[in-house]
Order: sequence, then structure tokens, then C-alpha cells
Amino acid sequence: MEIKDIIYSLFFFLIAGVLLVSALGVVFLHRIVYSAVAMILAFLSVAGIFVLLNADFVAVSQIIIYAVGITIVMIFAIMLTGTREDKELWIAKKFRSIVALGSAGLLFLTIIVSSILATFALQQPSDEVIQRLQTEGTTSTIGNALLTTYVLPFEVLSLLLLAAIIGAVVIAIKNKESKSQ
Amino acid sequence: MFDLSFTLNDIFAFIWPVIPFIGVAALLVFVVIFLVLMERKVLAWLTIRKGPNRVGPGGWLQTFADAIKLLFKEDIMSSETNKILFTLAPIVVFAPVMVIYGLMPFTEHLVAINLAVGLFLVFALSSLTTVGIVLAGWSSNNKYSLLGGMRSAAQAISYEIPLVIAVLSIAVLAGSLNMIDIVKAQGGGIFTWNMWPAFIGFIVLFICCIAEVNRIPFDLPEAESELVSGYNTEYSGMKFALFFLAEYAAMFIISVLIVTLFLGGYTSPLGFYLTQIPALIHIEQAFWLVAKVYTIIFTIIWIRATLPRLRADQLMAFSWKFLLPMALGNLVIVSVIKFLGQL
Amino acid sequence: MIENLIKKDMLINVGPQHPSTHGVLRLIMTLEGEIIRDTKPVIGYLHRGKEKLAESRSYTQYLPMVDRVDYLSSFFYQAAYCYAVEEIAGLKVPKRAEYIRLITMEFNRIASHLLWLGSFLLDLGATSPLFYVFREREEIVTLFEELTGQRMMYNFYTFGGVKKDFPDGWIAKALDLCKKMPALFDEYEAIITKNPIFLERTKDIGVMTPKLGIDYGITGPNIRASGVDLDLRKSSPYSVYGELDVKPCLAQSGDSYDRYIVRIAEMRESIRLIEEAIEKIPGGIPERLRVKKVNCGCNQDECQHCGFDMQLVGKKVNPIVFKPPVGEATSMIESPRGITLCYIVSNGTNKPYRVKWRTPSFSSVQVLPELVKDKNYSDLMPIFGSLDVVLPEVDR
Amino acid sequence: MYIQGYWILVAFIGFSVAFACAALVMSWIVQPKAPGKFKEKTYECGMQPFGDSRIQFDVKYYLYALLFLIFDIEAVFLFPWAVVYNKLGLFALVEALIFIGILVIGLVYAWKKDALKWE
Repeated sequence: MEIKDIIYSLFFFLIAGVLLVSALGVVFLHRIVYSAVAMILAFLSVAGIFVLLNADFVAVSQIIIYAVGITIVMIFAIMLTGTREDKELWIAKKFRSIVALGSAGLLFLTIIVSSILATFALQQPSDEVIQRLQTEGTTSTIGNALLTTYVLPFEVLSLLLLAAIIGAVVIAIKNKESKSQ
Repeated sequence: MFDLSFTLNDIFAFIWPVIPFIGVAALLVFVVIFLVLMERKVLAWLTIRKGPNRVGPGGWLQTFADAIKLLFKEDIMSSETNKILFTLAPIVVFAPVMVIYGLMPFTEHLVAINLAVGLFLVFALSSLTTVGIVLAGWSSNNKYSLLGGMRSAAQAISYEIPLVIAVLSIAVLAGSLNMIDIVKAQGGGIFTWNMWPAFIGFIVLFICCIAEVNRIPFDLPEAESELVSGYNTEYSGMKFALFFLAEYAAMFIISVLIVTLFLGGYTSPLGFYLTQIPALIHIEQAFWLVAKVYTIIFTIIWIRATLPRLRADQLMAFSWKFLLPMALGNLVIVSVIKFLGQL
Repeated sequence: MIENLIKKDMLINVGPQHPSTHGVLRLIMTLEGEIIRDTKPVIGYLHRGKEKLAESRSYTQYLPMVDRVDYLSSFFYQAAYCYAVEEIAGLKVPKRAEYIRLITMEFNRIASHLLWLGSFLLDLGATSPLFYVFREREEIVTLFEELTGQRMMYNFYTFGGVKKDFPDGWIAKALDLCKKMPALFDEYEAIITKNPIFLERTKDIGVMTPKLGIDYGITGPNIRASGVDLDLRKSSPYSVYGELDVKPCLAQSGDSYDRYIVRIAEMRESIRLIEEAIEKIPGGIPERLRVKKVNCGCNQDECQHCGFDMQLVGKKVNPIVFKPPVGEATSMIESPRGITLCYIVSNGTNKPYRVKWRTPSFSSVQVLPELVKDKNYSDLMPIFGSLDVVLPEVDR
Repeated sequence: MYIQGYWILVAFIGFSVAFACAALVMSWIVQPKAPGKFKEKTYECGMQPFGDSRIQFDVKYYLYALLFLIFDIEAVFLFPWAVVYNKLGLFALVEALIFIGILVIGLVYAWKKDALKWE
């Protein structure tokens, strides 16, 4: 084992550890705002793992969309719920927690299985490819893929975003109307 | 996967980030200290006053005195604050700003962190400070802070969008997200600057940048006539100093960013360097950058001395109804220009 | 569902220790989100018992205290008090003294409006105008200093006249200033009036309908901005305003912007009035002032050189001996903020039995809740700032 | 160069946080500490704090956050497009125009429904 692999593993386990701890924090911390902060940390460590996988563009996207975008949405949602006592949000209902745990476990299982399958299915990219990715970054590769192989998903995605905008607007307008009544 | 073979050189490579960091930290502190003084002096001259003129020759040491004062000030924390988040917030606001300093190309070789997605990362990190501001507002348990924090967040996210889309046009022009590549693409003097094809984008970016650093006319989060001091109302001592440092450091950063993206960065506007010796070219590049950056900063201060501030709803409407369409239009115009240029 | 969890309103305190309440006004506001639902002004933090103090002081001793009711328009309060006392005592004021009063009052109006302009824009976030208006105000205040020896709280009027005549060259300096001022106002208008942000912040913000204004007893520029032609200088001229051509400055919509426009116009109008008054002031051209004051020895009231109207009554009234007869009197003055009323009851002793002030800012504070209701919290400042409230005047 | 850049980035993040913490700690060591009952009151313009400061915000904030997220995602997808735009020419231009066009429809919709209006 070379020293670079040791360092690589060191970083991986460090980041993975932070990720696990903060992810547990999201679930188990009592105050919802603490959970939100732990969530930012979790997102950032996911970005770190992406970097370790040489996926620089995805890592930055992770920060910009999840660590900032989603977090802001979450925090605003917390503010929307107002002054309700934080502790009440602690999972109290047994049924709900069972359902939540069950679905989370199922998701986890799926990911594990699919990643094991993927390990067999995927080929290790050649050193040449890795070399290229490491010097140029992955952005242009992603761009090429988006505009050639995955054109349709790319355009459908804009429709999805359009649907999201319309949904957000409809919710906001509904809220406005109910308030004015 | 790591393409590193470990030699003594590589061990040095793992230690050497310390050096640029010390450089960047010193630069940041120096820049902020100078910037605060410059702002006070320029504002004073614009409003027929003398400005600081007591500490040191011509008041030049005023900011040092202020910094020392802030260091020795008691840090008052209200008993009702959420102490953990209250302490965490200034760090969350300050740290990303400092990292962004490392991403900025000050000269061709003087860029501490040179990444392929550098530009993209700058925006990711700069939007992280928004989270810190919301945390500061929330943890203060103060009405003005909370209102200020929420306003600030709403403002920051609203202006982030036209900002990013304006920057997209630069990515189109340069075909890269690396800061050095972007500068090199406009190295041929004043007429190759990105400012010309993407002029609307330049204006949009300039406005958005002023908004991102909460300066007049977009300083609503800290509008002292309404919200006392916004999200940092409860802060004092060093914690306040960190916010303050981050704010002025951010002002310098956005100026560097505007210069790098639209005004040719560190390159000479003449298209050639006056000096031909490699070592001197380095210094000349730094000179051009500083000259351009301080022109931008002067403009920002000038704007502060001229304009009143907007109202929250006007601020939002301005971003979504004016800047965003402009930025999208700019993107389309630039890509069409680029396309026609290729024919 | 969400609605049930929510306490919608937030009580927020604006003042007394707030950067922008012009002193120590306290507003208890109920905000829903950022919309102001209710406002309760709490006043009295600057209450000094100005009315009650008069009852334990002689008429003359109370005179300097009147200045402090509104430190920005001291001359007006002195004038209101003096006119009331003069009415009870039956004192006649010589015309030259009246003109001196008029000129100083109009200058004071400009100074007051200038300071208002600066603080108004400061409330809107523009810091520079404050320093520019102080540059101009400084020149006016220097003129006052030359005349009265004070830069604030002038204590210059006495019962039956003023304390001193203009010093040599004062009128020339005043005329110089009058020539200079309109250009400076043009400068302000160039950077403020057409500024799109300023327009956005003030147009249609805080609209005061004429009815609302009249109901709340709003006077001065605030009501004139709503199109109500109420200017005491024109409608019931005191002093020598009747001899001058006063044109009230009116605007129609009554929003914050109009209140700004009216005040700017009033400053120009004041300058015109000063110039006109200096032209008409009895006693001749400035250089020969001293000569004119010299008594020619005939001692006849109709004499064009030393008649009563030409003279200046500057004698200090003895504080113990001055006892106006039993009676009551009211004087009304068009101060920079509106109608200032002074009501005095005399019981024949050397102390007033009762002094009552009606101050225009008091009404302006009262109307504030109506104007800001259902507005954005950020609109509070342009509205409150445009009303030109001076807190000492409210609390007295 | 590439991985080294990230190593420096990680170091920078660490150092920056350490720098901020060091400043706080240093100040904590040298600063005077004189707590007081009234000093530790929340600032409320000189009055006793009253009411609850954790208020509920309007849904419009949430709407802006959602719109931000959506346009952010759009921008993230356009960045790779911008980088390869040079090489792909007209095809890329048309694709991006369609992509942007569809989102503009969303923006116009929000605009027309007055959702962008901040009361």
C-alpha cells in the first residue's frame, strides 16, 4: 500500500466520519435549528467525498444546491412554522417513526445493493481518463454528455423545473388568498 | 486514484498551503484595514469633512486603533441568546470569505488555490455566508436581528441568481471555469475585455455584487434607521469584528471578481506589458489589478455617498423583475455573439 | 394546518433608544410579517414641564426658556410668546423691529427645513445630504450668531421689539446668502428630486388626505402638501407679513414626496420673502443703518427719520416690574412645522397665570399611526421623517 | 496540480476556521469580563424586552427560497453547457435557448400571478 493510498483512505474515513456523525445529528438533535446546522455539515462532507471521487463539478454543485439552497429553504420553512416549541418536533408518534425508519432502511438497502452491483458492473476507468479528469476537471465532460447523449433528459429537466416554479407559485398564491379572506 | 508519487517534493507540497495562507491572511487584514480607512476618507471628502485625522500621520493608523479596541472589548452576550449558534455564526460568515481570497487570481502565478471549477466554487462559498447571517439573526433572539437576518437572506438569494447567470455569460466567452483561463482569454488589452460583449452582464453583475455585500443602496439588512443594526445588533467585541472584517473583505473580493471577469483581471489594458523582465511583469500585473480594483471600490463608495436605500419589496422586485430578465437576455446575446464569432 | 401553529403578530419597539426616532419617541408597533398593523406612539421622554414652569417665573425670565421648546425654530417660539404678551400688555412693536423679526424668522425657517432635509434623507439611507445641509445651515447660524451672539437658543426678541439692530454689514451678508442659496437648492434638487430611488421610496407613500389632516389638526407644510391652503402668513398675517407678497407653497397628493417638495419650495419662498423684506425694511439702505437709527431730535411719531415705526425697541424689560394687566391673549404663528399657538392668561402679577402651547409636531405624531397602518415596516421612515417631528416640541 | 489544488482548498478551509476561532479565543483571553444583569438583556431600544422575538414569517420568504433553488439548479446545469458551448456550436445554442425559454415561461407565470410581488 502506497502512502498516497493511506492518505486517501485517511481523508475518506475522516470525511465519512464527519458525514455519519452530522447525519446522526440531523436526526437526533433536539433543536430543529441544530439539525439544520448539522445538515449543512453533512452536505459539505458529501461534497468532500465527491472531491475524493474526482467529481469536482458535482462537489461544487452539492455545495451550491444542497448546502446553501436546500438549507435556506429548510431554514425558511423553520421560520414559517413560527414560535412553536422546538421540542415538540421531536419524533413523538410511534407509528410515524416506524414508517420513517422503515422507509429509510429500505432506501439504505437499495443503495447498498445497487452500489455493490455497480462495483461489479462498472469498469475502472483507465489511468489516462483519470489523468485527463484531474487536469481539466469534469465540467466539460459533463457538458458534453448533457448536450449529446442526454439531451432529452436535459430538456425534460427544464420542464421539471417549470413544474416546480408553478407549484411554488400556486402554493404561495393559495396562502395569500386564504390570508386575505 | 490519487495521482501522486510521494517524494520530498510532495511532502513539501502538503506543507506549502501554509505559506499562501499566511500570505492571504496578511493580505486580508491589510486590505480590510486600508479599505476601512479609504472608505472613511473618501466619504469624508465627498461630504466636505476631514475624516479620521488624529491617530497616526493623517489618520492613517485609525483603523489599527479601532481593531485593537475591538480586540480588547468585552464580548457581551445576551442571556437569552443561543450561545453555540451565536458564536458559530461569525465563523460561518468569515471563513468562506477567507477561502475565496485564496481562489482569486492576483497575478498570473499568485493564486493560492487554482481549480478547474474555481469560478463556480467562488459562488458556492459566497452563498454559504448567507447561512451564517441567518444563524446570527436567529440565535440573537432579538427582533431586529431576526428581521435583519431574514431580510438579508432573502436579499442574498434573490441577487445570487442574476449574479450567477451574468457569470454564465463569462463562462460562455472563456469556455472555462478556471479563473486564470478567464483572465487569459481577455489578455489582449482593453478591447478584448469581456465587458464589451457582455456589457449588460457587467452592469447586472456590478449591481448584484453591491447587493451581495449589503451596501447602499442595498443595505436593508443593516438599515440603521429601521432595524438598528440588522443581524449584528447583538454582537460586540471580536464577534462583531469578524462580521465587519468579512464585510469589507467581501467588498474587496467582489471588486477583484468584477475586474477578473469583466475588466481583464491582472492583464494590462494596453495589450502589452510595460516591463519585459519576468519578475517585473509579476509586479506590473499586481499593479494593474490593484489599480482596477480600487477604481471599482471607489465607485462603490461613491455610490454609497450618493444614493438613498431601497425598500425591501422594491429590492426584491428589482432583482426578479429587472436584473434576472436582463441577465438572461445578456446570456442569450453573448451566446449568439460567440456563435456568430465562430462562423 | 400551519396557520394554527402560528402566532402571527410581533410587537416591536421602535425607540426610545433607536437610531432614527429623532430623539426619544417610542413607537410600539404590531407587525405582521413586515406589515405594520398597529402603532402606538409613546411620548413624554423629553417632557420638561415648559408650561408649568412659566407659572413660577416672571414673564421675562420665561423668555429664554421658550427657545428650548423647539431648538430648531427658536425664533418662532420667541415670537409667538412675545406677540401674546404684547397683546396683553398693549405694547406696540415698531415696524423696523417687526421686519427684523420677520427676516430672522424666515432665515430660521430655512435653517429648520435644511436640517429636516438632511435628517429625512438620512432616514432614507442617504448620508451625504446631511453634511451638505449643515454647510448651508452653518452660514445662516453664523449670521444669527453675529446678530444675537448665539448659534442656538437665540433669546433675541423682547416684549415690544428685538434686542438689537442688525450690526453693520449684516444685511449685505444676508443678501449675499440669499443670492447664493437658490443655486444650492438647485443642487439638492438635482441629486434628490429626480433620484429614482428617492421617488420610489416617497411617491404615494404615507398619503395624507386633506380630511385626515384637518381631522388631526395637522398644519404647516404637512397640510399644505395635501392641498389645503392654510398659511397664517397669508390668511391672517401677523407681524408685517401683510405688507409682503406671501405665496403659499402647495402640493396636491399629500404623500411624503409632496411634503418634501413643499418644504423645498418654502425655502425658496422664504428667500424671496427675505429679499423683499430687506428691500422694504424701514431705515433705508444697509450702509446707513446706524445713521438712520440716530434720533433727529423731533420726537414725533410721524417723523420719517426718528418716528416710532422706524425705531427699534431694544430696552430690556425689568423682570420684576413688568406686570401686564389682567387678561388673556392668544397668538398664532406659522412656524416651520405648522401653527404654533401661545395662549397666556395674566392675573396682573409679574408671573403668567397660565401659559399654553399648541405645538404642530404633537399633531404630526398623532397622525402617524394612521399614515403607517398596513404599510411596510420600511415605509415608517420616509413617512415619519417627512412629517418633520421635533420631539422636544411634542413633549414640551 | 489538480488534486493539489483541492488539498490547498481543504487546508484553507481548516486554516480559515482556525483563524476565526483564534481571533475569538485571543479576544476572549484579553478582554475584560464584567457581566451584569442589565448588560445581558436583549437590546430592545432601551426598554425591557417584551413579546416573543421568534416570529413567524410570511410565506413569501419561502417562495423566494424555492425560486432561488430552482434557478440555482438551472444555473448549475447551464455551467457545463457554457464550458462546452465553444465546441458544439449551433446545436448547443438552440438547446440552451429551449432550456432557458422554458424557465422564462415559469418566470413570466410567476410574474403574471403576482407571486413576485412583495407586499
